[in-house]
Amino acid sequence: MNPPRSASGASPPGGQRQWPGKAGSTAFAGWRRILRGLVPWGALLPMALTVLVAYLGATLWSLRVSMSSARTFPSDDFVGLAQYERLFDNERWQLSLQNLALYGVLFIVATVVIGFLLAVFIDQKVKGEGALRTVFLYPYAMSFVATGLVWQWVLNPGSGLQQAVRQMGWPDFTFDWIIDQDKVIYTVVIASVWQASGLVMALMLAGLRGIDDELWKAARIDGIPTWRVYLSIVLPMMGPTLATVFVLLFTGVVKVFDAVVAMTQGGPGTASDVPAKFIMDHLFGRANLALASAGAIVLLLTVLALVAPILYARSRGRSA
Amino acid sequence: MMWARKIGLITATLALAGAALAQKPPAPSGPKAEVIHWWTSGGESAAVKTLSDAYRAAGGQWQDMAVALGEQARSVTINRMVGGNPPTAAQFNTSRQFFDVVEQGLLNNMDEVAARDGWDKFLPEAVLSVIKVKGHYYAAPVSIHMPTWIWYSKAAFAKAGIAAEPKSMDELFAALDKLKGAGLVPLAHGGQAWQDNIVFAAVLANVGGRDLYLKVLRDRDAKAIQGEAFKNVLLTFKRLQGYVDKASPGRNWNDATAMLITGKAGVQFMGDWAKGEFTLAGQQPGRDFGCIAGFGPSSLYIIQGDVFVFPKTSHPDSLKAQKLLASVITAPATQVAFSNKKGSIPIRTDVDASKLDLCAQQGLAIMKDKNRQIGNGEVYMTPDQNGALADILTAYWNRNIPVEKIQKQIAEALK
Amino acid sequence: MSASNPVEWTALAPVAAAAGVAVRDLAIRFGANEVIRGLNLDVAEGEFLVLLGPSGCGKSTLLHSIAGLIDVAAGRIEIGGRDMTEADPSERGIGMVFQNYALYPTMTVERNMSFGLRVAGLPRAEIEARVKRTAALLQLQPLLQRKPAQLSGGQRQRVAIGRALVREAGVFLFDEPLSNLDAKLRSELRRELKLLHQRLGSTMVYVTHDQVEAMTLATRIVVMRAGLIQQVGTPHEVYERPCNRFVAGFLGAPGMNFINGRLSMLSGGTVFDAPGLSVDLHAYAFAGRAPTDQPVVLGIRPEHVQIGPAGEREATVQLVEPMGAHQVVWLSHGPHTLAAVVHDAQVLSMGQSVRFSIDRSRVSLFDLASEQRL
Amino acid sequence: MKPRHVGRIGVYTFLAFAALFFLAPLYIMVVTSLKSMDEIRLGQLFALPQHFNLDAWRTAWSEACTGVDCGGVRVGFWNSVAIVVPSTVLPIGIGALNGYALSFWKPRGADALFAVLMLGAFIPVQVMIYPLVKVVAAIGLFSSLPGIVLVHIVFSMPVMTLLFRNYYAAVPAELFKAARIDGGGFWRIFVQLMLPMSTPMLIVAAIMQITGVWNDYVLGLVFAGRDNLPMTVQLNNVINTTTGERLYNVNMAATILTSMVPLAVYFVSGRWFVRGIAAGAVKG
Repeated sequence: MNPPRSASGASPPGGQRQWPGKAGSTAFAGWRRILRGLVPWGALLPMALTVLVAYLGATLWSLRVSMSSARTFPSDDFVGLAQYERLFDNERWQLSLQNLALYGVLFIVATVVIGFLLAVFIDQKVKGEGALRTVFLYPYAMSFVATGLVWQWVLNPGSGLQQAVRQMGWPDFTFDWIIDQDKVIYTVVIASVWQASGLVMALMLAGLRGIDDELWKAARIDGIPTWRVYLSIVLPMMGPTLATVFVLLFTGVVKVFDAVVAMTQGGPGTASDVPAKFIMDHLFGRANLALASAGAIVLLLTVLALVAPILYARSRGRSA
Repeated sequence: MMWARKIGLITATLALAGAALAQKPPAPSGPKAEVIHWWTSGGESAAVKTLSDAYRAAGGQWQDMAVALGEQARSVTINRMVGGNPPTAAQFNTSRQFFDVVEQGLLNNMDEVAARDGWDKFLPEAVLSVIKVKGHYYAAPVSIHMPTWIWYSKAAFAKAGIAAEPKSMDELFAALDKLKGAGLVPLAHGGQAWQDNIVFAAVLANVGGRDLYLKVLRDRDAKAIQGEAFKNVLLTFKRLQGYVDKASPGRNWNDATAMLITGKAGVQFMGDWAKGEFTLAGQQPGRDFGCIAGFGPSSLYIIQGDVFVFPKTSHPDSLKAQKLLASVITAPATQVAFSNKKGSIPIRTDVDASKLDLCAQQGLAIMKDKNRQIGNGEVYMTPDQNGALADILTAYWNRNIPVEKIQKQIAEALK
Repeated sequence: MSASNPVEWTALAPVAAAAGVAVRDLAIRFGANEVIRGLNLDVAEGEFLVLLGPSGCGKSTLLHSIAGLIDVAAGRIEIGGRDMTEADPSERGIGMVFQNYALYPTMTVERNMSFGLRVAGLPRAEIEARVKRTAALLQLQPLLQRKPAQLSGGQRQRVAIGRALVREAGVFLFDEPLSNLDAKLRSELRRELKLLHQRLGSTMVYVTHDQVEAMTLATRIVVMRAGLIQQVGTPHEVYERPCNRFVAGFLGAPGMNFINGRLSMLSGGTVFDAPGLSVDLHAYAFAGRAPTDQPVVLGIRPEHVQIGPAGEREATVQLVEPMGAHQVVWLSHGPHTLAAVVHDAQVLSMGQSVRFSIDRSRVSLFDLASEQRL
Repeated sequence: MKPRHVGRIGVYTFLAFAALFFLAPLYIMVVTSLKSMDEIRLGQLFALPQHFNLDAWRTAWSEACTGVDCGGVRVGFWNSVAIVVPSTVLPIGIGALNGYALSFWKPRGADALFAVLMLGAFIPVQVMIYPLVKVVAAIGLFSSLPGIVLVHIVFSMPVMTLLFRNYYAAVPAELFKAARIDGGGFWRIFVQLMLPMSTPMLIVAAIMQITGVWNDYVLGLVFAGRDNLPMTVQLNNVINTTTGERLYNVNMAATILTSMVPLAVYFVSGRWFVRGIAAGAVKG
């Protein structure tokens, strides 16, 4: 009695599942099977259309524009990689890429850790779970334009936390990252973590609640402390949820814009500038469509360089 | 025969305009105008209402499309044009922002209205240089703001023992030192790129003078930029940074003005729109706060204003609407009403200044002298160059970089 | 997987000493309703006690409370002589196997078995020895590096058993471990469990609703219903002398025949009378005095109804259910329908009239109202 | 103290501090919205308002002037609802369909298509606006409700497809094989078997999509056209101004009012988190 194929059953390669031993199929049945084979493709038509026209189309168009000298409107002259050269000796662009890397790592790690902790603690059958969930999720509902402004006030040494704590009796308490060239990006991380960890908590909680209760009982009998169960047993099982969360957060990181504009306008100076803001400034404010498109293409290529190996490993992993 | 027809035409239009103004506004069946603009806050809304009332009085229908923030509004206008559904009129700054749009031939010109209303006679040269492209008038000016007023809180000056209003840069620095001595914040400043640039423009105008201003911004002459005079301007600019409080980075300009209103700070470099915050707080020029346009008899009046452009459209009556709108907003009565609410000064000097506030009257007086009028950076530079300069200046303001390096960077950016 | 070879087992060293379990007037409440009240039970060392009953009778709840997974409202639980009522599951010296195996999906079989020990901080050598020994015991060596997802149902269950065994606990608890397996695999694992019990000699408490498992595995069976113990006894006692009608009906397939009737005194002996059927019960061992006035129920197991020419009574065959090794024959005798089990190869067909007799020495008698055995 | 109780206290303290961190900005927003501008200028952020007034809320809802019209944020409310409903139902439907087709049927080349789609999620939205305006104008939907709904479908497709693809990947293949053996066709299995089973993910997707579309500003501004402008356009007009003066109390009130709908959705969907999510399909 050999073990049946694993639950996730990688299907035979090449799409359609052939059911073995189908008795002599007539021409009609053959034709019907071809038709049924096309149905999945028909269902994916909207997706194919979106990908080809919207995403692929826009990317190619941006690539073409980034090799022209377009200002407000696209122009069809050709300047080769001039825009890219200008991009890479633009100090503000290099700083924005560094900011993005630093912001991305800190933001994703902090949000996943806090989101997971919140989900775990809420999963301890606490009273008032409904209220707590809404408390952690409400920031995601509000537009960052106003909440960003509030965070700017809170973190501003003049009017915010620092002044309040000083008045409460710690005269030399300083918390002025937002006005410090090197530390301002951390303030953007704090506000973004405040906004996004509620969503991560929701997704993680969904994952936790899907775990079979008997697993918990078995672990208790094995004498494994609760925190260790979460760390060594539950967390590894959350693979798919973690993957989804990572992709969601990563797209958020690459496109971060509202948080920076609402809180620091990219300041002090251009210390907290991010690629999306650089692109937006040049796209609209400075009517430089070509440079903005070049920025977008470079941003996309950096993402491709980061994501491609992961996607390749995962797809190879699944078919092994 | 030719003459007869021409005279007939002119009298007919005059009659129409006169009739429109004199009589009770006809039923709003007149030309519909959809206008995109970014005057969205309380005070600004009151100002744009004067325009819409005037246009309705002239028989037109005003459809309002307000979009916050200049960059956003301009992008909506351009996208609407590309999408084939352009507005009747759209706001731009008195700058080169819409030159590309003109190049693409997407704008109707207002030569007829300009000729009839005699725009050349009353418009400042700086404004004309922007709205006239290859001889055609492509924009109707709406307002003239001066971005580099120097505001000061009388209460703070009294507390710091400053008797008279500073008359020169050195007197200003002396006042700032006294303010610092009195424990007040000498210079209230919002640490955002565009506000840093306002301080620079004020220093360039008051310390550099007209010739250097034009050489650097208009001619973008590398020798002048690398020269001693410009180095001194940059050093004075950087010296001002010493008088700013630590919590300045990221602060909005209204919060900086609030420091003046509450007497916590002495001086602020800001445009004449700051009057809106003062009036909102119930303060009056001359009594609670003072306004200085510039130091010295030949101080410059930097012009940064707003215009309306008129996209080409296929709708028949929209050209009529655009012409009516262009003439209505440049009419003296509308200009005075608008300036009063907006805090700017009228685009024409031949207006009755009595109804304007103290500071506006001071501005209008300066504007009467043609060679004290000068455009701001956007008038002489493309948006891209203007932005690049802004990046360098805000970096210099926030970080200590040797001034020679800054001069080289500016020369490089503006070549 | 070929049947295991019994000889190889004896070579392995014995496991930790078995421990007894004592439950003293236990009460368990879920919110408002009381699932178990005033329950007393003793499990001797090395015994294989089966908790048997329909679903919802509280057998799983009792097992989980012994394991410490459910809080006890009142009463005491002792394991190996020590009071464990409030103790944590891991401190009770127990191992447990669950219905859905509850294996850690992301860990290999070897890690599944050793994880608990590693957390408890046992020395590495000791852990490896235990795992090797238990893997040998359950033929798991070839599977040690596989993940649960790559195992069959039977293999997963054996890993679950292995994970319990490595703890070398005094008491092993089983919560319907075989119910997810197919019939053939179930009988195979049942036999392995029995051999395991004889081999290890540890105390086992086994919950099931399947009476075949109960009869084959148990040293003693506890039949439960609605939170109350109906009867405790060896499989033979519970099968042969059910203490009430519920127990009688629950055990045995096909179920016991029940006939309502009354008792009467006839020539010095008691006789059971029902319309068209009377049975002489003078040899029946009455618990107390033989009641003669209230209505009673006579219980006859189908295998005690012998069909054959020498039968005392007449009946016609209603239905025949061939079961391979035996046949179940449904007879109608007057108003009554009786099931009979026929082992020899008699060929019977519908409607055929036959003669049958009842083995009077193995019948049971219950009071109709109280359903208690008389 | 029994160790379990210590654990409980630890849990509650952590949650209390977390709640404090999360609620602080909301506290400031509410307090600011109840203060008069003079009080706000003093900069006492955390101080409670001396005299409590609700004018800011009334102004924000129905009187704040944005340009010539003075209708507050109320003007865009029904427009936003009209945009959100189709822009939630359609993307989720298509996302589920894509996820289902990708997870179970795996037509040749579909995975490559999905990879490009996922890369699309990383392109900053603003860059894609110009070409999309051209395309949407070409099919005549520019400045219209269907236009903005189509744009939302395009921009939400990567995430929606990802959510459902990962969800269906966790569904045991036996379930799908059984349905195929019973002769279920592509659509029948999708509608009768898979959709009813996806309630938990439908909830999560609905929460994310409603929030995303309700808070969108740039797309609504460019594609919806003058008479379908979403509520966020009025909100931005109230809050943002370059040279106008800012009424912070009105800004805060307007923001809270605009986020009422997503907040209501969270509250309602909360209870699904307890029951819905745990309902796995085939066990073991």
